[in-house]
Amino acid sequence: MLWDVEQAKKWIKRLNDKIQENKAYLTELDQAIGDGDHGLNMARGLQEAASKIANSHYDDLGSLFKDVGMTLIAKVGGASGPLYGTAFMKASLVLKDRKEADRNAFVAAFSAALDGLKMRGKAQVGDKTMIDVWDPVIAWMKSHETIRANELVDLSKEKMEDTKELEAKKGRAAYLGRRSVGHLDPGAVSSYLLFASLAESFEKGESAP
Amino acid sequence: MLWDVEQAKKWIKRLNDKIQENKAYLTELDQAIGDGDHGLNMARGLQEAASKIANSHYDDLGSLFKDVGMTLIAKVGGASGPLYGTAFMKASLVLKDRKEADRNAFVAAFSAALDGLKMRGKAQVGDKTMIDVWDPVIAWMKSHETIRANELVDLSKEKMEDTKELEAKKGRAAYLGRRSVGHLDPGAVSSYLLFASLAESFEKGESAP
Amino acid sequence: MKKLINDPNQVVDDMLAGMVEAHSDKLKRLPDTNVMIRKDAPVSGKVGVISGGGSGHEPAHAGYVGKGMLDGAVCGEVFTSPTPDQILAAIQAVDSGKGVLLIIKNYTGDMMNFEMAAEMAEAEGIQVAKVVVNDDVAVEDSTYTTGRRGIAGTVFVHKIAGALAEQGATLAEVEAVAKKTVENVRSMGMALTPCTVPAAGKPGFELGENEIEIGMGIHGEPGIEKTSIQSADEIAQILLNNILEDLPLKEHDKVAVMINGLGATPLMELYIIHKKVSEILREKRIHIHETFVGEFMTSLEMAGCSISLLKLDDQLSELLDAQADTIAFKK
Amino acid sequence: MKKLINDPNQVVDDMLAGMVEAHSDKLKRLPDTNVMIRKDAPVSGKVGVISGGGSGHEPAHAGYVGKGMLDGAVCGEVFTSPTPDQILAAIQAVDSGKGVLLIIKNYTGDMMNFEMAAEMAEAEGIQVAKVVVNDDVAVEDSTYTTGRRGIAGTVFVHKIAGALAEQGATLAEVEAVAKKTVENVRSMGMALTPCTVPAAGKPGFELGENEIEIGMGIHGEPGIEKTSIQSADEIAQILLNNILEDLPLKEHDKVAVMINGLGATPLMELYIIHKKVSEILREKRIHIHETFVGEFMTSLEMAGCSISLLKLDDQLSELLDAQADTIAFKK
Ligand SMILES: Nc1ncnc2c1ncn2[C@@H]1O[C@H](COP(=O)(O)OP(=O)(O)O)[C@@H](O)[C@H]1O
Ligand SMILES: Nc1ncnc2c1ncn2[C@@H]1O[C@H](COP(=O)(O)OP(=O)(O)O)[C@@H](O)[C@H]1O
Ligand SMILES: [Mg+2]
Ligand SMILES: [Mg+2]
Ligand SMILES: [Mg+2]
Ligand SMILES: [Mg+2]
Repeated sequence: MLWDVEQAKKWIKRLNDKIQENKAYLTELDQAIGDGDHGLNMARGLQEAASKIANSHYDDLGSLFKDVGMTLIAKVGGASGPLYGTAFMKASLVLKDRKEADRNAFVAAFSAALDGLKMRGKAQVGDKTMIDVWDPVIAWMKSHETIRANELVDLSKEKMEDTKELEAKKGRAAYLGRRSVGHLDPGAVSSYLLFASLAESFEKGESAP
Repeated sequence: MLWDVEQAKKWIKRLNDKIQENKAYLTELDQAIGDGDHGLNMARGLQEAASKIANSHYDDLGSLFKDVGMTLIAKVGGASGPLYGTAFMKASLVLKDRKEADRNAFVAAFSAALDGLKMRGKAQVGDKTMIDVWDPVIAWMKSHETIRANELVDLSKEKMEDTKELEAKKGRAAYLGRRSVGHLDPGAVSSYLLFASLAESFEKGESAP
Repeated sequence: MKKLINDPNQVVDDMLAGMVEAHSDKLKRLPDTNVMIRKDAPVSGKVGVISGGGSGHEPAHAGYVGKGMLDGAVCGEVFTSPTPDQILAAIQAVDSGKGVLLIIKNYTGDMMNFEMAAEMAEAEGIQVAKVVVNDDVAVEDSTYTTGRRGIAGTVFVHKIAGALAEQGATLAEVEAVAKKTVENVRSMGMALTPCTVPAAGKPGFELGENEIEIGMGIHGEPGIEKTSIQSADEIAQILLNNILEDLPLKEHDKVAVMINGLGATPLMELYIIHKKVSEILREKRIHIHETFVGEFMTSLEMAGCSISLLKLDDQLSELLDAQADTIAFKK
Repeated sequence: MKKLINDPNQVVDDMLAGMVEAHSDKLKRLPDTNVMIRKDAPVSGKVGVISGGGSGHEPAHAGYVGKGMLDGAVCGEVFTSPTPDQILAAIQAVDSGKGVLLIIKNYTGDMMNFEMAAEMAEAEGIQVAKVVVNDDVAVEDSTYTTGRRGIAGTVFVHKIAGALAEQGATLAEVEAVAKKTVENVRSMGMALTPCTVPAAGKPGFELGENEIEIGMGIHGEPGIEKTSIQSADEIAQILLNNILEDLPLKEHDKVAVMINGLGATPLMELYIIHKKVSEILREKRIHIHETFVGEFMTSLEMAGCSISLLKLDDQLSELLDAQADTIAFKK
């Protein structure tokens, strides 16, 4: 099956809905070990991104991803803005001129997004950041011929939950040292929502690549 | 009977004890319709006055009253400092060179004190100030040959309580207008304590003039 | 009560000690008093200008001691007028022979203590003039009562009287310009939260979760009324309406504006208030000569603000613009 | 949440509008941005100096825009780093051809957004240098983690870099002196009460009736530990000890001291803190060149303070003393 512009649009809409729903929750998580704005940041940025793409026509996935990335960079701010923004920008390079993505292109795009996150944030797996969700999820995508919605959501959820026991080494939570243990990483949760909304859109027959 | 330096000293000590006991209460009353410092002001000033006279020898009542007045002026501050200070200063003029006071000298001294209060504060009876206690008490002293302790305490208490229903026209409570009704005037209460401690010292056989 | 203090009864002394340490280039403290004076006082050939009052209003009043403003500030206990002996010491210390102006906020205690000090100083042969600031339109103006309170507008009186004194004017001239300033300045405040006098240990009043007090005084004296929280725009409108009712301004009049924080209000919020204030004044075609936004006359850690408007003529605006070099006000 | 605001999502925009109204003689706002720049920017022949970060730290950073300090301040959402497009707009607006220095507080978000903007500006041929301020000794200094936060000491970097830029120095020289300032400044803070991001609507953390947080960051990030309330002297001692452990000073060394209020702390309390700070430094025979007491880098309406020490050599003290004319810092 192929993943096309319409499906990508639906995904972003879904992701935005999920983020708006969880705005207060993400902010609460960030209040515990950060500065209490992650929900506000993500909600502001995704709202803009969702309405931007809803009102635009795209001939290819690349330009859609680029618009999302640019919007996130310009509207989110904080740490998550440049990170998510860079991820979408890097993916957009892979998806340039593609009307639709097959499994390989899809995985290559998400893999480029992860590379972007790492390049921008310089975090390692285990540092208690969104990387702790992205890295294993992308590795799993790469090694599985079929991207099953339920597996995707389970894995990203599990990895998100695992951040609870980690001690933060990067981002604002790192200032807390040991006191960061016992709290979920807010960016890991928003990343889980990203993959969960992707899985949902696959389930809804919006089809997986 | 005659009122001498020893008895005046005991009165001031008693008054100081009462003020210290009621420091928080007076402050609370002032919080309701003023700025919440009346107990602090009075406690600071009387503590100083009491220890000043405890450590000094006086040949006459005049110099004792002068010391109390000067100490109150220099240590109380706010509205009550100049008022009580002036009252004692004016009384000290009447008591100058007197080793002891008979009824007439005693009443003349307190009457001069009231004149001092009125001159300094320009308040009338009914303005919801300490004058509402002082004025009727001094009038009663003037018209009664014998100053009976129980009558003194009852009258000053009654007049103090009457301030509750008045609308303030002078002092900080005046800013409240009608909202000052329903609260005791803090200075009326400290004045009641002044007369009550005087009455108590009469009762304790420290003798009335 | 959580405060950065040592002993609640020593806060004024500790504060003044810290202040002298921090600003020994500008200020000195008269030994054994709570009086802060200009390092170079008495300034010869210059009228002395003194203000003061209870502490807890910082930077008022010691923050305004320096070239072009006050020569001395007399610091009472928290929210309590200073005593006459202290005021007298200040007068003696700043008088250079040209006399001294006392700038007094209209509170019974301040009035009586400053008056007693003035009498004592005059008995010593020092010329003294007094000006009473009563800018708070939240209180009814009546000769039968205590009258209006002096609040943040007092800072304008310090600035303008201080500037004229610095130019070598006579006591009568300085007094006259101070009175003119008082006649042309109006203020009104409001509070979001109460404040706690350290030695009292608990808040002077209470406000509910969504309650504010309109017309709040700077000592936690209750105001006109308690209402529920409103938008910054509405609050600015209420305060300004009350001011403008009392200080009629016409098109093309020139004013200075002060948006004053009461102690715990973020600058952000003061600027949000000013946005509306400037909008309203623009609509009325009133020209803002200068705007002051910050903490000028506080009330310990109270949250809230006051707005002051000073109607300017050429003399007042020139003196407002004149050089000043104090801790809290520099021009 | 009781605040003087209109819409929690519009606080930054409303604040900047009010700020421009109040200080149009000093500042202008770049159209359609949250960038505040000097009225006379770009100043020809001068290196541009830019800082910025999340809002809620007022007067930082727009309060430091003006002659002798910053050319531009980029104001993010409350506690949220501004975005690269805004920073780029600021760079473009202040560059006179001599290049631009970015003064960045060491937070992941600020670092990434400013870096992206710097890359974009360089791609356009604008010379850009960056200096990262990490003065907060409450956080462990480690290259494996995010490292230390930038807090109130940043204001010294603005002042000193701005003064050298004003003298016409090259970008490399301004960058070097900014780095030297960073190397010589250390800070540490503590909080008595939390603060509430307007759009979040509730406090970022909680502190008990008698609890304080030692090592608090300026965004409500938790600090080193919660303890029960202590005296001002003890708190001053704890903060200063931590600073002095990290910035070894010997007898006769010269420092500048900043006692910074976090937003809701009365000046009175800051001076009480300074009393002890000056006592400790005097005992150690460390010379205080100048003391700054006030609100310089706040955290909305948080109560608490930070102490900063800047070790001075002749160059730094000369630049610290140089003229500056901004809203919040005048010399
Ligand atoms: N260096 C980094 N690499 C990857 N992710 C990071 C890094 N630093 C922070 N993050 C992520 O960003 C999230 C915080 O985002 P947000 O609250 O929006 O920004 P800020 O920390 O600037 O307030 C963290 O929970 C974490 O997942
Ligand atoms: N003009 C006045 N005449 C007489 N008594 C007055 C006058 N003004 C105030 N008072 C008295 O002073 C009391 C307040 O004293 P205090 O709280 O110590 O001073 P302040 O009002 O300056 O804080 C009032 O309760 C009232 O009894
Ligand atoms: Mg955050
Ligand atoms: Mg009182
Ligand atoms: Mg008082
Ligand atoms: Mg943030």
